[in-house]
Amino acid sequence: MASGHMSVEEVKKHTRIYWVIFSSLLLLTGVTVGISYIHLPFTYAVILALVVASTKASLVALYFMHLISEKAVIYFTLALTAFFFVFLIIIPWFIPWDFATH
Amino acid sequence: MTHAEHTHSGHHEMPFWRKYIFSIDHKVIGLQYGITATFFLLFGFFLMILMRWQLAYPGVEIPFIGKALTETGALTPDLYNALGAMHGTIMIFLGVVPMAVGAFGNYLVPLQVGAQDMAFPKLNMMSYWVYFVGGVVMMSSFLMPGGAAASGWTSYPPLSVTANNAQTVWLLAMVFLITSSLLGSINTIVTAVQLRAKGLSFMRWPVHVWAQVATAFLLLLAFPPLEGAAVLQLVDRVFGSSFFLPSGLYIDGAKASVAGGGNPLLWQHLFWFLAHPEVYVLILPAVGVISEIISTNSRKPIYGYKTMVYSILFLGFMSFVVWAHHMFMTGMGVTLSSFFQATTMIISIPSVIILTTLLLTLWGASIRFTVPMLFALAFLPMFAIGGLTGLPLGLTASDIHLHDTYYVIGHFHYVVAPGTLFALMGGVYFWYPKITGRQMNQFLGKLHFWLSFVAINFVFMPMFLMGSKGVSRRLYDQTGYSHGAATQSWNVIMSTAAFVLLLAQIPFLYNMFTSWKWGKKVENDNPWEATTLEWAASSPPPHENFPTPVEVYREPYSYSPTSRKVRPQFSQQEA
Amino acid sequence: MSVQIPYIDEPHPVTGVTNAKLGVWLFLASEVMLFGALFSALITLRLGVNDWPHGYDILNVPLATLNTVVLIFSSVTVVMAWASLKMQNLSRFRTYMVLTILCSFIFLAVKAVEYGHKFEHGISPATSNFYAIYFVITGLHGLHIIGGIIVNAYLLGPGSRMWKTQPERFTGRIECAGLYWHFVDLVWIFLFPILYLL
Amino acid sequence: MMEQLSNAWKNVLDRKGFDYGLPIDISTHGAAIDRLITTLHYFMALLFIGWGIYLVYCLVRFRDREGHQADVSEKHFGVPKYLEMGIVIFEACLLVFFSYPVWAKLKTDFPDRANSLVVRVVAEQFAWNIHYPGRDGKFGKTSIDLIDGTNPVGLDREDADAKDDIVTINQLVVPVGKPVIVELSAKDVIHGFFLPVARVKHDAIPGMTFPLWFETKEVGEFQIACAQLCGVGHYKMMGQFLVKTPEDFEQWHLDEEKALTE
Repeated sequence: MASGHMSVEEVKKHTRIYWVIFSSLLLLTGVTVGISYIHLPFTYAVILALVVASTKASLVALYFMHLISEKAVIYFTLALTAFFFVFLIIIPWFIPWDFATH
Repeated sequence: MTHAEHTHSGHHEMPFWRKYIFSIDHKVIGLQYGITATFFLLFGFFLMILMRWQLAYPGVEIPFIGKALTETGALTPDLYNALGAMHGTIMIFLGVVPMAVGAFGNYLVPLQVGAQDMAFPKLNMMSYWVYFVGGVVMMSSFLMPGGAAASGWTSYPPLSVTANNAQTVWLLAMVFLITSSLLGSINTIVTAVQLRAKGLSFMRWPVHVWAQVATAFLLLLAFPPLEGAAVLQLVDRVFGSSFFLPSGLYIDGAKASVAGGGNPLLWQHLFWFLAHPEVYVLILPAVGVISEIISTNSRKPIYGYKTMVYSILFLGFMSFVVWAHHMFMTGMGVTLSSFFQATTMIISIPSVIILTTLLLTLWGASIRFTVPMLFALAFLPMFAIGGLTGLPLGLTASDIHLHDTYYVIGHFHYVVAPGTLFALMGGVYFWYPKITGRQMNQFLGKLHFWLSFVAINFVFMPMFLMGSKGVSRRLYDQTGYSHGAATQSWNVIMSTAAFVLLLAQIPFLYNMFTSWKWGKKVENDNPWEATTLEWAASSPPPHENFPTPVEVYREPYSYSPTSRKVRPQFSQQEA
Repeated sequence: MSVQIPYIDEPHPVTGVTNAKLGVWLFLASEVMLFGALFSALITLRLGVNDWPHGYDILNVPLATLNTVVLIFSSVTVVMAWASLKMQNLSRFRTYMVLTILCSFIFLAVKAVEYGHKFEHGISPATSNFYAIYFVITGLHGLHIIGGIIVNAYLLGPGSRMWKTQPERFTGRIECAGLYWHFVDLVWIFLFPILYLL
Repeated sequence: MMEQLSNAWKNVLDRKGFDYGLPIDISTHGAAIDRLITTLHYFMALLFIGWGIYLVYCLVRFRDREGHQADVSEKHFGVPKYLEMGIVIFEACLLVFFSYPVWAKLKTDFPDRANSLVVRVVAEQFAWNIHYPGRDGKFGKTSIDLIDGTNPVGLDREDADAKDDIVTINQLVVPVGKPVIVELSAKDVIHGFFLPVARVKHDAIPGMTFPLWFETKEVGEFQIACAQLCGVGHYKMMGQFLVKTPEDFEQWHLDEEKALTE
């Protein structure tokens, strides 16, 4: 965000957005809980849950954390982190499950 | 500009404990790191001397101190394993990293970017004290009944989970050390990026600053997974969960009473996700230090500064995606191993480029054989050996034979001991006049260098021969194996050389302590005629480093083409 | 102190951020990797066994949903606290900050009820790996909540004196505390469906 | 002490009891591994000596002296670029033509089980338990509940398939010239199954069973080593690795069977 110098009007506009985001987050929470009661097949349930969670997370990051208008140095740090995070999160698929004795 | 007087009065007002113990001055904290790390390096070295005695003369009583350690005076296998684990842990996490990142990074980065201090001075103090507590906790594990952690510095479960309570202490200490590194790395990055002097654009950073920033990013992003893994192992040990324990374990003559369902390989992945970048945490600051020393002492710019910078960044980046080459022998299939072999081969390229760049800097130079330069020059072939011997370990087929043998030990010790440690020792000689205003004794320095250089090669070179024969690492006594017995003579030679190496550090330590008071005073603030900003500060620098703000006028490593004069970054004149 | 650190209240002209803001983002980057490792562990454990339970069968979904709402609400209040300062309104800042801290305590209380319920039934990390990872991730998240309470309480109380002398710097601090708090919320946003709803 | 040191020097210079380089290789796949290791070391030596000569030359020619001036002009050398490209290509070749084929063969190209000797190797602190399926070629049922001092792998002798199973401790006996498939597992902690002379190494990890294979071409008495730190007895966790002629192997098998019925 344009930290430092914002007029009061601008801030006011922001605060209205915050409440809109809040309602969307509430709605999405309802959606994801609702879906869980349907007991979908596991794969679909995972995909849906992750899609909803990612949407919620994006809203928080973009608007509450002001990532929608952040500086390059922050984007750079986060892009780097995101790249390595991907490697971290695929570790489970690096384990040779074929040889596991259950 | 009344800053100067202001500070001086400020200095004297500060009580001793504020100035030297709980100091927030990056220079004092850097020295605190340096002194503590030196202690740990010597201690870790001493542990290895005990182990080397056992390896050379298995089961023979250790002279003088043996009886104080064990009943028979010889090491027991238990104690040997504990010393091995603690040697690795202390050297890496309590010695080399705090020295390279804590001491050199802390002392030099603010000076080299022209800042008055780190961006977060109190955080800086905290990171030192968290490290200190981590060190104390780690050392306290020696007092545990049953001795210190004995599952290797890698702490592979299930061995580590079922080991005695010292392992819990080890994990706790690791959590402290990791936290300290995280705080430090945040500070380094923010300082280097935000507090740059006027005119110091990124591409004017000294190579050492680039190296420290790359290192800080590695620590920042690679350490947390190990912290997570350490927490999981702690919970396994303390609360009896089974994150790393599979079902159907049969330990100590009984079925293990755990829920099971975990996986030992999970630890290995999370561990190496840190521990491979960690290798570059050890080497990158050394490359930075070496670049400064070589450029200054060959009186010419680094060959291809940009290439150097990009190589360092690329090296840091790639170091995150090679970790599983430590795990080729854990059932890895063809696809995955090909990927990790390929990345491993790719990561060798920037290493070669860095080495080539430094070697080419020497072409057309005017080489001054000062003590720091001797260490820097020795670093080049030593780092080459360490790097090259990584190739057979990075290819699965050759790794089948060499994995977990002495070959591996030789490989990484060449990188870290005559590599990083030589670089850091050179760095001590190089920046000593800045820190104290006095030079270290050149004769003692040369004695230290030549003895260390010869001895260290006799310690590590035979490891390649033993490893090629297939001698496994971490053996309390290798003579039970036929190939171990056949190569046992090498152990006698290596152990003797290790002892000589220990003796060779005496002139260094003596030199370091006595020169503080009695060393030759430097005539000006830039005795080596170097180009970077730290030489603009007085020696030793005052609390605020630069009473009047410095300005940067040019790239680092600029020398006059016609005279033997230097063109420092902070000087406007075209000498 | 004569040592002067620039860019503590105004952004650096090139990078456009203050020291603290860059520092907090770097810290959050490392936190991402920390929780990433734990989620990675969770997936590994789950892939490794055939009988991984459904969270909704053994955990209390309504309570967790309540906690989700509480945490989201606290995220709004903390960003509103910052916006109030931007509008030079210290008393409204105080109200929102009090609300934030209140939400944190509600969250912890609900968590305590949940934990207590499990302990009553003799459930611990040793029971199964599902509970083990559940306790570790939610426990670590809980510790982050406690950390947030300490920071926010400090900024509400003694820390707010800075408003009088260095309002810009104080606003920056609130923004940084807010970033951290949003991150804690963000972790929960993933943690909630993965542990409770799948 | 000095005497021991000089003896040690004499030993290593006389190569008493060993040659420099790799140990003998009795496996059919080992030659490819050795070729890779040797090639790599020639390559490394070449690079190292090249760099070394260059370095020494620079140190002499460009030493600081009266009247010598460093040349600070921005130079660009073409040679290093070609050198680096050469290294890249060479490494790629090693990976594709040397390393990959060996690994692919060992991991995917298993010999026919019917024509191979299939054995289970169960590692424990601090011994190697070798489980042979016997004449019927079928492993009997095993259970963790049956493990005790005399039954290290928990073999259920009541099971029909188990009647002729042979279990040895620290003794892996194989016939020369016949492929051997090892099913590797561990009971307690991670061990490293290492046959230096057969260029076989793999971690034995509890909760997992890894298949390995190798084929011998020479008869002899060798050792199994443990490569992975497994605790206090790691250094003495060694076993015999006996490669026998088919006839001797048959005789050994008969002896073991006889011992079973007694």
